[in-house]
Amino acid sequence: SDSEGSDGSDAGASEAKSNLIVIITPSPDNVFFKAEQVAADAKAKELGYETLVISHDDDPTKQSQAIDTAISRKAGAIILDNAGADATETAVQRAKDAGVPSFLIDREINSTGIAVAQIVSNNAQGAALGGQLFAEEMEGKGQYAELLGKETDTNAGVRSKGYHDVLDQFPDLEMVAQQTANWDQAEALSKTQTILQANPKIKGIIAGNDTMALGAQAALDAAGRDDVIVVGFDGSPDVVESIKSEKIKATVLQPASQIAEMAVEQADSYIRTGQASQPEKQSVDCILVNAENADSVDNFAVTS
Amino acid sequence: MLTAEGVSKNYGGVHALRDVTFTAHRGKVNVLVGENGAGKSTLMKILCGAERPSSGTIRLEGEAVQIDSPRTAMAHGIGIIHQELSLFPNLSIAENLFAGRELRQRGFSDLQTQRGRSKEVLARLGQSHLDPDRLVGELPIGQQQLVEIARVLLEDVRILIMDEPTSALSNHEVDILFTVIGDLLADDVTIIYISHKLDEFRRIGDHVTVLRDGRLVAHERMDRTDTAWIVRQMVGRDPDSLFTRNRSETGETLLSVDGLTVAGPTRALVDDVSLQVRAGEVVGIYGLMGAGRTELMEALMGLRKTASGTVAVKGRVEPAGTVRARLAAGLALVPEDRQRDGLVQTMSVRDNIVLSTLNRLTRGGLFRRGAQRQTAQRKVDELAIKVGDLALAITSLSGGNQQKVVLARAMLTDPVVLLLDEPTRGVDVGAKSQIADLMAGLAQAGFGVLFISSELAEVMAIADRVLVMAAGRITAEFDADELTEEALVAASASKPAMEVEE
Amino acid sequence: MSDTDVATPPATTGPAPKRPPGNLARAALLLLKGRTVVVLVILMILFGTMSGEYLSSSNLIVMTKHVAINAILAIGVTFVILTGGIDLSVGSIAGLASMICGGLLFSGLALPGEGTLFLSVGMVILAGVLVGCVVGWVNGVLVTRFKVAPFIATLGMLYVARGFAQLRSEGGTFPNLAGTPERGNTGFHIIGVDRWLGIPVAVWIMVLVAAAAIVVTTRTPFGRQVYAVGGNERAAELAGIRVNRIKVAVYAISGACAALAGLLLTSELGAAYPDTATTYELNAIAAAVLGGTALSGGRGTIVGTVLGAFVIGFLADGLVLVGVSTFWQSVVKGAVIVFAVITATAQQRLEASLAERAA
Amino acid sequence: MSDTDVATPPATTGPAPKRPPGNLARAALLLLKGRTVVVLVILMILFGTMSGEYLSSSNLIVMTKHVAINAILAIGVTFVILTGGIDLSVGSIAGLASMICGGLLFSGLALPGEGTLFLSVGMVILAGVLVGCVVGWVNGVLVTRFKVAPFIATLGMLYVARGFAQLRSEGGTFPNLAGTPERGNTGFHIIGVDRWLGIPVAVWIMVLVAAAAIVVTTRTPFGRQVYAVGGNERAAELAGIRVNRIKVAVYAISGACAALAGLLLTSELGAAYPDTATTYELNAIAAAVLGGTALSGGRGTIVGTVLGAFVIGFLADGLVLVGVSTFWQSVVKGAVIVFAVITATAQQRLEASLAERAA
Ligand SMILES: Nc1ncnc2c1ncn2[C@@H]1O[C@H](COP(=O)(O)OP(=O)(O)OP(=O)(O)O)[C@@H](O)[C@H]1O
Ligand SMILES: Nc1ncnc2c1ncn2[C@@H]1O[C@H](COP(=O)(O)OP(=O)(O)OP(=O)(O)O)[C@@H](O)[C@H]1O
Ligand SMILES: O[C@@H]1[C@H](O)[C@H](O)CO[C@H]1O
Ligand SMILES: [Mg+2]
Ligand SMILES: [Mg+2]
Repeated sequence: SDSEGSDGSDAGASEAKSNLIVIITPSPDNVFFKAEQVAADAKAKELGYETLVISHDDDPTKQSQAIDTAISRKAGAIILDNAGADATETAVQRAKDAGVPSFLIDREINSTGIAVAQIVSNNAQGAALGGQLFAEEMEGKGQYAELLGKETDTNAGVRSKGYHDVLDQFPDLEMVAQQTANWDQAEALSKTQTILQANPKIKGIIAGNDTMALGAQAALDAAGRDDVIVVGFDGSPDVVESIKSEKIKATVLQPASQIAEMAVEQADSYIRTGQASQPEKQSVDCILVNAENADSVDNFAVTS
Repeated sequence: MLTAEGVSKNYGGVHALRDVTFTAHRGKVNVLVGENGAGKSTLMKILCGAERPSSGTIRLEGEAVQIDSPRTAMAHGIGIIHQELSLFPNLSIAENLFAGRELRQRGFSDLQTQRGRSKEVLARLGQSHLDPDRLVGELPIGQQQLVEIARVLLEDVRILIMDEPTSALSNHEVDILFTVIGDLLADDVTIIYISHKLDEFRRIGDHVTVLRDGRLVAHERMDRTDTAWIVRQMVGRDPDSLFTRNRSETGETLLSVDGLTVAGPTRALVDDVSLQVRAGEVVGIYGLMGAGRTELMEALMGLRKTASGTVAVKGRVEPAGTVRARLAAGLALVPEDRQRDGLVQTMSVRDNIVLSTLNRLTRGGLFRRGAQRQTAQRKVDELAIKVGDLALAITSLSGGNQQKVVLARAMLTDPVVLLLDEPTRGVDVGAKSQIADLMAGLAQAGFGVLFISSELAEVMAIADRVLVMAAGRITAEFDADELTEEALVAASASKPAMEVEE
Repeated sequence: MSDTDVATPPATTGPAPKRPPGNLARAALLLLKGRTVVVLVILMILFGTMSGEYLSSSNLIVMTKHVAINAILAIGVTFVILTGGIDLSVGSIAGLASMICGGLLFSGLALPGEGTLFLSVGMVILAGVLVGCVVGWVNGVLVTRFKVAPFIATLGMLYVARGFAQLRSEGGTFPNLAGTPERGNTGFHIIGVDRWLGIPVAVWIMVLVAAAAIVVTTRTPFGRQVYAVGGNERAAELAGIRVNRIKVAVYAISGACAALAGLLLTSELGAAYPDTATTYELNAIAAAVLGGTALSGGRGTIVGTVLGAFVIGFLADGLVLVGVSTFWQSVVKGAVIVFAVITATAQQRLEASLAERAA
Repeated sequence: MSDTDVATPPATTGPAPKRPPGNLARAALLLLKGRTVVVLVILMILFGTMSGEYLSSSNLIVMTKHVAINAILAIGVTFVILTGGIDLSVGSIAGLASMICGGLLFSGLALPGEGTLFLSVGMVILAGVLVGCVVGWVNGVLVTRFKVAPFIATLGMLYVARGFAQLRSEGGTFPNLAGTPERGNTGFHIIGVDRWLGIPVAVWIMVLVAAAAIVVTTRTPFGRQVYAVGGNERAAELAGIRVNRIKVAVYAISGACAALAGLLLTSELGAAYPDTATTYELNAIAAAVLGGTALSGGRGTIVGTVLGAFVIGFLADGLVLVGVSTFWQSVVKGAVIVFAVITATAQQRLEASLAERAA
């Protein structure tokens, strides 16, 4: 990947040093991405860059056009939380060919050598934590349902696998429903409602991310079910609040802001040196958040 | 007493009214006559606030009033029965009668009372059998017209305008209407009555006013006039000087129709009609509105499904019965309502003229340069259509010239027989005689011409042969030399016609 | 469009073909008139047999709650369609109202100078509905005063309202609308979450709205004038009906209903996000059309619209419940819509031919 | 809807107010007629001064490429609108075509018995366009034969086509459409990614489609008949035009254009996903309307539509480029649409009053 890096560098160096960093993420209606935007934007400005923040709303076409814009603006680097692994590569490649290096955060793509860096949280490790705690809360038995994230997002698969690596070891834990809610709060709400209808005896719901966990919790509140265990993934402030008020049981905190900042720093050094300072694939471990440490969590970071 | 002073009205290029000063005498029946398109309805629309005049003022009992909407007109006690039915097909009779002035009870509609009052007023019109809850859309237009009449009877109007209120009524219903009018007069209501039926308005009229070509040409006490006088005023000059008669030799039979029948809502609209048109012949169809003449033409042209009967052009029966097939066979129709069926309002004069014959103007699938303009220009010159630029919007032409445009399109299809439905409706006198000349010219050129007219003077002057229709049937046939007004009127009002909508 | 519209009067489709008179035709007509009910019943039987849960009271309640949102939207839209218009902006209006109220509850109203003001939940809801009303009114003014085609006016508003919804929070979500006692703005969850007599409050609200709408459309002069305008605008003009006022009014009503629906969604979710109710306008129009409302105006009933909403909602939930791939949902929904309209046309033809025989 | 449509004949709006005759009015008229161009120019100057890159050839090329997709969709839709119809299904058709071709390239055609068949890219593209054509044809049949209102027919198709698009892959994405030499299906990227003479192939395709459409609408009988059907259907019938055929044809054309647009999108992304082009129908209709096409039919030009697409595209990209919150995009877009139509009405009035004075 080094050779790849230097390839990019030639292209990069051939341009006059650009002072612009373009930050492209999914819709900020998910605090997780809002946090990414804010952190990346602040860090870039702090390092003296001009920024352009665009959200692609998980639409690969919008993303592709946003990347075109970055190219037109001769951006020094793109910080990208992508709109789906498969439908992203061509666009990132196009940026690379135009001498604009991409730094992916949060969501991976399947091939290496196109982006300079792919910085994601350790979803497998995080999912193991979440699964473990869920199993304990369930006392190792009973019916549960799983809400899956966007199929196009590698994280969805990784987390589901991580959960099941743990949960499937408990013979008495029975998954009675598994549906995708596409990371979406409203969709999680209605999906959970129907799941509750089909499986009234359900004891727990494990969600691929926090917005879906919140949706599930809302459905439970509406149905007057305070006996159902909900576990999410992200460590978003809203869920942390919910944990404090003893609704959602736990979530797995991803250092969203930290990851975004790392990406910007690496982009900065790449712009200055034309060299990738780190290997392409990087992952940051996640932290379990539950009633114990909820108070020490602030904006996707544990301030212990 | 109601007066309109110096009222003018333009629609785009059309001068519907030119400086008309009209007076309606209080508590009397003021009859307004004039040929189709003379401007009668337009004047009435202005009096009832449906249209605003381009210029002129309206006075009630002497002082000027601003009538800018139907509401203000009603406020002044002016009510109108519109010529073209303005009802709500999706609402019940009762709701139609009270639309816009619903009866309320603590804010809610008082449907009960509405039904009751509806039954009363319907009974007054001899329609006690009608259920006020029936949808108006389901009624035959005869009864729809009665509903339209009932609407105004419910308001307490001081001035009542009736624009051809009897056009779809049977004679029996007409009698009932006249008794109602009698009652109204007793209550000192002023009535303005528009009709084409001489016998009818001579029966009840006190004063008669004649419009011609948008101008007021005469105003007289009815008893000081006679039919001849009225016709003269309407037509403006002696009919025969106005229209050139076709004198060409008649040749082979071009169109022969046999037992043509068109099914209809209430009865056959066209009932076992047979007729011939020979080359060089101008044949007129006379009848009252609702006789089924338009349906006949539409059936000939393939616009309506025929229940039975055959249509043969130049001796060859045309079985397909589609518009295209009939066009190909050599028929071409100039429709009665050019706005609705004739013109494409969004297109230029040129495009309207060549519309039926586009495929002839192409080479390799594309229009030949200038071909459309040349073709259109040729017809424009030929028919003396008054138009500055062929690219102008069709709507900018006057009624007569619009009519000629439709005629031009029809002629471009090289028809054998031309079908003209009310070709002179709503065009000014000058254009009328021109169109008459054209028809004669066409006959000389060996075409066959079949035309509809509601105007006695016109048919009598133009046609070599006149067929009279009533209630879908052909009730009489006259050659030009044996024609008399009386005979025509009699035939058009013959027994079947009274059964319309009964 | 009206040329091919379901409401095309039989007269213009040429004399209807003669059929053997009698009861068969009448039976068919009855079936056609009640088609929405028929379809609904069929659906319930179908899914009922496929899954035991489907007809359980608890599931019926949940499904009805889902229906409530779309039903309220559709009722509003029905008013507009009855006048011969269309309203594409209801989804966006719902979103805007959601964000306005979300903001009021979450971050309050920044007062010039001292601090922020927090309105009571009641006031907040009122504010939301009012906003919807105003936006609808603007639609109406564009249509009447500026003579913009309803499709365009409301298409433009679809974008504008959605844009403002996003701007309200720069795209973010108002996560927690619980409110606090000291702020005196708790209880927003009541309309979307709570129940009364075992029935969700949202459903009660739908019932109220529907009842009101039925009374207005059938028992008030205004309601009949709405039908009149849609049935024959020119005639309405001549009958002295204030056509423009009526039109403005129906768009305002539609906006208010949309806002209300948006608030129910928000309350249920416990959070306000800018994309609330995107593309719901299509569902609402679909419900109205399914219920027999003619896009050409003048024909349709509130009851029909509500039934239409039930068909769409019970269909979607049913497919999910019996585990049919959710993708079949859109296929089936689309097919049902078209089918419903085709049968509507069939009904019109049949009625015509019967009327003809009656005469 | 036409009652308040931009094409409302001035006659029904009462006598137009008298204006001082002459040049001023004429100048205004000229400005109004060219309003789309005017707006476009203003946009370019505005953004050009705000950002250096905006008018750089490279950016202009990129923006034009973005425009191409919507322009092709809009051209198809324009044909439909010219006949007085509407097509809400183009977005879904684009998605369906995208998935069909994606499937053909990625997993090929499963043959009964032996193995799977891989078509050449040319054939695949042809297949995709054909699919669009057929779906459009179905729309046309629903509208003509079954007398379903265009709005409803295509609304139904919007759901059905999208559903099938998702079913094709059970919601998944076809990740890699590069193809392989041994399968002989490489080169799909050409239409969406490659350039010719420095201009993206997609742009060339748009130019071709536009040119063809211009010739068809202005220089062929078919085109003229399309206008006639939209201008006055009854008159068209009487003039011997096969109205139903024309209608079916325009929906088929619209479908084909939609499919083509979908393929360009897919090729650009190098992947096919079922949500391709969701809600693009609105953008397409907006472009047509911006370009002066009247929803009531009979009025409009291809050139206008293309300009409309440019305005929408250059506006969106411009706002992003200068870093205006993307949320303003929808607000501005909506406002521009409505404004454009209002000016259109103004133009009509002005023309009318000039005509009257001329008479
Ligand atoms: N809305 C309109 N737009 C353009 N021209 C019109 C319009 N209404 C009427 N005209 C024209 O104005 C003239 C007078 O029409 P009007 O209806 O007043 O005649 P009329 O005397 O009532 O004829 P009829 O006896 O057939 O009812 C005609 O040339 C007609 O074509
Ligand atoms: N839409 C309709 N619904 C029901 N009956 C109709 C309708 N239109 C016409 N009719 C009836 O059909 C018959 C023929 O009508 P129409 O007015 O076309 O005859 P016409 O002789 O052409 O009249 P005109 O001379 O005014 O054109 C009349 O009995 C009329 O009442
Ligand atoms: O990791 C992110 C977050 O979990 C977000 O909530 C959804 O998208 C995932 O990719
Ligand atoms: Mg008249
Ligand atoms: Mg007639």
